[in-house]
Amino acid sequence: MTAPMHGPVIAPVLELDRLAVRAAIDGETRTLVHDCTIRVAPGEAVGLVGESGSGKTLSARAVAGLLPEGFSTGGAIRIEGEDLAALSPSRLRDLRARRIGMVFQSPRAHLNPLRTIGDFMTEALVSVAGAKPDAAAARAADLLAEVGIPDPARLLRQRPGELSGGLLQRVMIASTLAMDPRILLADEITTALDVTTQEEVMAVIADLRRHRDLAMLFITHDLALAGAVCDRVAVMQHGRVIETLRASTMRSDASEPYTKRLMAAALPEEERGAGANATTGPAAPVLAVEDLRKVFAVRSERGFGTDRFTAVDGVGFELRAGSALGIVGESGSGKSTTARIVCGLETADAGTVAVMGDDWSRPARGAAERRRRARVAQMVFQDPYQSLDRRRTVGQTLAEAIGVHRPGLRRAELRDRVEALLGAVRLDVALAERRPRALSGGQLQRVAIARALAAEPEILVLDEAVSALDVTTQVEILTLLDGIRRETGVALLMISHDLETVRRLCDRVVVMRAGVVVEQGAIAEVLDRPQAEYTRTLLDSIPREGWVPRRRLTARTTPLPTVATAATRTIRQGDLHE
Amino acid sequence: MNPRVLAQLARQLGSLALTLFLSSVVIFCAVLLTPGDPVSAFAGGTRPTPDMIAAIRAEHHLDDPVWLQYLHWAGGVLTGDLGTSYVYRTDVVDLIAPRVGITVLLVAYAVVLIAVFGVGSGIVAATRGRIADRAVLMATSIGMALPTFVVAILLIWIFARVLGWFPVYGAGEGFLDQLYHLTLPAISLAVLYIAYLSRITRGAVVSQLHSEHVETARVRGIPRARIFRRHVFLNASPQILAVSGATVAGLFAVSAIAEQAFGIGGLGSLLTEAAARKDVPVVQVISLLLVVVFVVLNAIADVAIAIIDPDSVKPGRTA
Amino acid sequence: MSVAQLAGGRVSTVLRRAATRDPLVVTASIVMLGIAVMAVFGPALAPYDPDALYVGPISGPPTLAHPFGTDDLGRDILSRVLVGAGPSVLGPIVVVTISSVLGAAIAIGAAWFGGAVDAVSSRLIEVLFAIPGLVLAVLAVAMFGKGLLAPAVALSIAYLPLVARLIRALARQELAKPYVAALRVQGVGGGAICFRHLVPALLPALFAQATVGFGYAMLDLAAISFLGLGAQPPASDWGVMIASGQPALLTGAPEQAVIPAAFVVITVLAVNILGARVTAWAEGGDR
Amino acid sequence: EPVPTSAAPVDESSLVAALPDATTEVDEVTWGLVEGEPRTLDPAAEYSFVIPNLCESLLQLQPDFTVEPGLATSAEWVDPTTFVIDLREGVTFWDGTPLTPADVVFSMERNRVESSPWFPAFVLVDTIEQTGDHQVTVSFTAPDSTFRDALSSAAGAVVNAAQAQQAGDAFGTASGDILCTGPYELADWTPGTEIVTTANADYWGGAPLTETLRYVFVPDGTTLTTALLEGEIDGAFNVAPGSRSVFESSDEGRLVLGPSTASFSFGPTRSTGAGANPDIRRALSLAIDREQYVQTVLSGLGAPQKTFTPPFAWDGMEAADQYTDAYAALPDVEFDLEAATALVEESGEDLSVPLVVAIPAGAKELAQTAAIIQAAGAQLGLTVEIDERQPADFTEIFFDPAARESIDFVATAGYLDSPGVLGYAQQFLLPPDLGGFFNWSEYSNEAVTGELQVARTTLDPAASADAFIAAQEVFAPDQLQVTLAGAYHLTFLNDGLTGVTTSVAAYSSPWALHLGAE
Ligand SMILES: Nc1ncnc2c1ncn2[C@@H]1O[C@H](COP(=O)(O)OP(=O)(O)OP(=O)(O)O)[C@@H](O)[C@H]1O
Ligand SMILES: Nc1ncnc2c1ncn2[C@@H]1O[C@H](COP(=O)(O)OP(=O)(O)OP(=O)(O)O)[C@@H](O)[C@H]1O
Ligand SMILES: [Mg+2]
Ligand SMILES: [Mg+2]
Repeated sequence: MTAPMHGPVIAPVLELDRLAVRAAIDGETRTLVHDCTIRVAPGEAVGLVGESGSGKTLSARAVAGLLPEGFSTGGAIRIEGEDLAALSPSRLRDLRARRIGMVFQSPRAHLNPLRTIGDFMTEALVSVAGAKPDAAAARAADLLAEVGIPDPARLLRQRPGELSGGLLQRVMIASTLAMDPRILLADEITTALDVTTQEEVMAVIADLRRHRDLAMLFITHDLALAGAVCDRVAVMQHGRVIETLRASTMRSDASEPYTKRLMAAALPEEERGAGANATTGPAAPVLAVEDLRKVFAVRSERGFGTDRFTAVDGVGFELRAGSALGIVGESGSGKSTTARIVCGLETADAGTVAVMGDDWSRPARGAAERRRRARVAQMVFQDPYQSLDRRRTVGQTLAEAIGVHRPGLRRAELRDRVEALLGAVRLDVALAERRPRALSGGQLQRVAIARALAAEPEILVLDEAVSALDVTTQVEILTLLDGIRRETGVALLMISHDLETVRRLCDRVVVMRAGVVVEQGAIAEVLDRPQAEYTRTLLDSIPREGWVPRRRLTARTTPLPTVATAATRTIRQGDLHE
Repeated sequence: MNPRVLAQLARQLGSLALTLFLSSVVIFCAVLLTPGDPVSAFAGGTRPTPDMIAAIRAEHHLDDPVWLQYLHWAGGVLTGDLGTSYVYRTDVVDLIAPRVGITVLLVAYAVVLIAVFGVGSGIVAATRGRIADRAVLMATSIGMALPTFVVAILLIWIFARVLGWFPVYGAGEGFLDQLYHLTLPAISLAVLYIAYLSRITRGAVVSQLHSEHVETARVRGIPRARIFRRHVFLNASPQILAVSGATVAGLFAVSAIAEQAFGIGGLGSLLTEAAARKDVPVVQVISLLLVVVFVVLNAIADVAIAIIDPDSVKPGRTA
Repeated sequence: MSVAQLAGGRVSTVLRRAATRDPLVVTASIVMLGIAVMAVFGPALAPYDPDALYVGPISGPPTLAHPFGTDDLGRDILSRVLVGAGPSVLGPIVVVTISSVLGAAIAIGAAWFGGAVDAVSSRLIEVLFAIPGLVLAVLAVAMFGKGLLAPAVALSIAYLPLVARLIRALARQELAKPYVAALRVQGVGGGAICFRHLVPALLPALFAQATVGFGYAMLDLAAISFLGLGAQPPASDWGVMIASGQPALLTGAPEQAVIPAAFVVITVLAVNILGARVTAWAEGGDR
Repeated sequence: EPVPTSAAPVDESSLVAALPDATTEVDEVTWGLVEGEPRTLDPAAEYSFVIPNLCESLLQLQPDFTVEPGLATSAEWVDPTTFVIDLREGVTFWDGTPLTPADVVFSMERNRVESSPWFPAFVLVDTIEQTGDHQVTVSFTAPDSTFRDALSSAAGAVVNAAQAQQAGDAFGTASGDILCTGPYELADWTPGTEIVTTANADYWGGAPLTETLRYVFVPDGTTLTTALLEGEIDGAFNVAPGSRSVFESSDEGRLVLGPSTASFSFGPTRSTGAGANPDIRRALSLAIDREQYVQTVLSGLGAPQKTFTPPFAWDGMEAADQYTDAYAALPDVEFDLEAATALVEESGEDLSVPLVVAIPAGAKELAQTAAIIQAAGAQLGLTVEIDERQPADFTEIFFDPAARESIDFVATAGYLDSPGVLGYAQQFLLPPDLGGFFNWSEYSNEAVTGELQVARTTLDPAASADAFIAAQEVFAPDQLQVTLAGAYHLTFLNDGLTGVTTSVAAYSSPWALHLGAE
């Protein structure tokens, strides 16, 4: 962003000086954040990235005063030069209320579901700033308009439950603006949104920063996103900020090995689909889906009776032996439903599913038939922890999966087979004794894959199998899957909302939206020369170097109101004193 | 009103009617299954002659097929004819009507106590720090182990033998005197439920206190009291309401014990007495009445929840 | 702490640690153990024949020979309390067992089959839920006469919906988890999923509910005995003892009612404390 | 092993049959009914303490169990089978309509059906007719020595014929009404709550001093005790003897001990099983220490009784001395475990079959009685089980043979509501067709049957007494009821009040006629 506006010697809006966060848990004190030093100048955006559990959230929460009971801090937190530790509680609350705005990952959880948006927007204005309710309502409508919400008056009367995640996130942002904060603390505010919505929200934030001279501490997993929207990026590992880089040049400046590894995983160098070479030679389709349709009965919006909701509508594609097919599309587009029908977890209302010549349109009847199909198609789910029975050890889980198909196996043979499977997903044999709770996300997902491989299937369906994992782990798993595909010749049906993931692994891709296939074809065709408008939007929304988020859906028609920012007001007050 | 709330109301009414119908069948059949001849119950205390037996059987449709007997009975109940007591030989309405008031007053009194002390102590436990929490936890643990009749006899013992501040017998006359008389019975009725509701309230309030939307309010500097009122308690109230329907209905049933112990002529004491005397029609009607109370109170609670939180009846996946 | 540690001869250390960490739960466990011993060995421990009259004075106060005093027929209250532990604990156990087994079976069936089975059983449960337990018990007594059995069976039925509602909800939650879908996709049979995965997942919650139910059943059965509809004299059931000791409260011999009442209260208290712990553990295990 | 006795002994001569008449008016008296709410006030259907104040009998039973004129100025035998009743003139019902012989005929006819509890008094009646403006004549198939005294009980109660016919089935219930001539009139009956009666200003014997007499129902003895001690209730009969000590130390009111015909006993319920064996009954009788029983169950407020016919039943009768002498001649009840054990051995009964004693639920004294029988049985090697039955089921025992099949004994507390010695004897000893309604063990002894028939049909008191005494000598050892103790009539009354009948006569006479302030 631009250089600070008010002279060269200006205190940072936010300064974390060797911040430490300690927790007293079960009588022992553990230090969770050791040394977090970050400086955010007025109007500057600083990205905070790092592996999961490195202490990003705790650091931000320490600033906002939201640490859980029993937590204490060391080092110093300064807001506009004032050390928080030195302030009285009421002054502290006031300072936080007026200087900091915080936006969270899940806006739905952070808004009171029982109160209207209007209530939420005006509450701080009325109870903290002492505004009159009418004035507060008018200002709330203004703020909503500022974040690009088309009909603010109507929205003010609605409750959070009636709004989409993207809208809610904008409401959250608008509400923080009510008190004219100097800095926005944003903790993974777009992680739960799909790419197009993410772009929307980031565009709103970019606008605000431009108009309000708003500083920002932006916590994210997405290095590309951080690079695209921030001025500087701080990298955290094990509770320490290990280095801070200029966003524009971070790829070249990175010196820490961890940072480099992170960059390599998250920012692929124009690397083409790994499966691209598999397109050679048309093999026979193991799976052919045609005209698939699934209608759900949902309770109607009016409250009476049920409505019919078509989740999958006329979907058709083919998966060839040994190849990898990706299905992409925004949330709710019917990807999972399609996969579940293929695996017999859901019954199609119309259309056919043919697997190696057999008709699989209806779920298997009887145990024998189910076992037979299980040997052909297996599935890996998004949440690795939830997809394992938490009461059983890894060994037991795998043994059970093996036992289904080979009932007569002796114990020693069974153990050998379990070890072989663990080896196939490159897990230590010792892990067989552990229960899911004692494993990391990546390890769990490997176990889930090993379990799927137990049946030696022809088809492996992966429903967002890597979305919940952090970037480095994602890459490991994807590499593993690609290796397995090459070794065993299993065909992959890969479901994802992340185009990058699909590009890495698949040779063909199906793009879905609202239950309909909008486009399909070879990876290179679709991703590089998209035909459908929707595919193009999807591709444009992906953060990358030099990316500028743009508003697509609700472009503002009226000019932004001139807002009095905290900065300008300070100056005016200064003028008066002079 | 919000259409979802209206829809909830309509659904409630439908399910209410169905539950009532089914439970009336259950209650009717239960009493039919009673071994022994209702005739002898009706003629209890005298030696019925064959003529009398025939007359009684005819009068009470005892020779009709079961479903017809049910229809007679249910039809009667719907039209306000609740049947005739075997024992008192008067209309069941006349037996029940004068007793309803005192039981309702007793239960209402207990409900006030429960609301004030149960919800109050739950809030204190959730918000006033560890010591208060421990103390309330301790008190409610004991409260949850104190059956109504034990509280009743302890209160009678203390107040009859030692203190004498409150009467331990009868219902009194006139509103204030009745309240005075019902104080101890209401306490004995309320103790267990105070503890129970205190637990529920504490749980609900604590979960709201730790909820993310309350964090948001805190970052925004909203005053504590306001956060508590508008974000914590309001959001906790559906959980409290959800158990209150069953709680109040339960009070009506348990009032039998308090009424018996304190010599109050209410519905509950009539029920026990009627059961002991095998007064089938009375037992049927009171049981049904209690079911109606339960179902209606639950429906009211559900609708209240729907008004506070229309999203609780969110459209979405069925089944 | 693990069993191995316990077996490793460090029982006392482990116990001391537990006692300092959670003294309430340890106390409650000791109380429950005591009650269990009373329930099983009560008749052997009783210093007197509980039904023998005039072993002491009529309504005598506590003395060395009769630590809890004697009742209105000169029977030893200590012996009666000891012998009464069995029936007093048996009733709730019957209630909890029947309601848990039936309730869980219905709930699992409903969650597993869904559709019409679910609709019908849910409605049935709704209806049973609407009839208060005490009323159902009174109805049962009116039907089948007094004694412990009728009210116990009635309470089992009355508590069944509580169990069934909880377990049905949990079973549905569990069945909706991806691991169940994963098992299906693996070709694991329905029976195996149900008994090897679903039931073990529900057991902690079922057990937690059972401890809660035990306390309530104890109170309700005692109340029914108090109303004169439950266990009958001369059974030295605690509820009966409280009821028949009540008149002596007025004549200055409160121990006749207060002592058995204290046993009921202490037992329920201990069970509730343990129940709360079990519940916390069951819920914690979900995460 | 000596048992310390907690209760002080009572001197029989200090029993009070009635408190001095009241002299001052009171507005309202609240009376507790431990028997619970009456099902009906119809005197022909049930007895309760409410009825005698409302519906008078032809003859008036006095507190000392003598019989005086009531609605009838005279009621005498004119020949061995003709009984003439002359009605008091100027008596009106509460609504002002005069009492007529037709009402008397109607009321007496109501008792001549088998379902009436007073049917036994009328078994020998042939016709009942109006024989004058104020006269009714009853003719008999045989002379009946018990009839006159029976008319002092509710068997002789008179109701208004027209009103009773008009009310039909609802007569006497809370929804129907009742119309009688007694000193109090029914004002209001709120089922479950109270029955309110008010003084009958036109009562022929003078209006009572109590303006409103309100009855409340307190079936639980302990609750009644607290209510009395708190002064919430002014008085009650049959208060719990177990609460004697608190009653005696109360500063709210006083416990009055009156003579009574009430007794506690148990008897066989069927002709088979050990219960029907007189040896077993005798053995159980020998194994129960009566002094201890009186102390335990009655807190000393009673006395051992030698046979089922209680002495007070004949206290006011002409042949009282004869009966008293015969009673004195009966052997004292003994406590002899050895003899009892020997009897059990001799009886030849299968001791492994448990004996079942039925008692009504909620009756503390009977629950204790059953426990005592059980303990006695245990000492003899007999297993005794207790079958506590809810009131409805317990009542069934008396009318339904099926209800008796599973039990061997029924323990009861009974009383005689009017003078006469034959009541129990006839019911327990005669064949059913001669009035032995409770002769469930099928006791049959020609001599006893003969003498009892003579006693009933002999109008000469002395001759009748001779016959009864002859029978008693035979049947007493068979213990058809094992009589455990006679109990005094217990009344607790608020200190300011007086004028209440405090003997067992309260069941039959307008006991509140003289009720009022001291
Ligand atoms: N309430 C808590 N109690 C105990 N430990 C906690 C708590 N909150 C966080 N931690 C621990 O503190 C460390 C840092 O957590 P934090 O949430 O700040 O990580 P993060 O960098 O935000 O990770 P993510 O990217 O997964 O959000 C983690 O090891 C976490 O387990
Ligand atoms: N059992 C069901 N009942 C009703 N609606 C359902 C059901 N399952 C799925 N849906 C709806 O069908 C639509 C498609 O769901 P699906 O899970 O296939 O989407 P998706 O593309 O996998 O989305 P995501 O990326 O969020 O996983 C969604 O709107 C969802 O709410
Ligand atoms: Mg985080
Ligand atoms: Mg999905």
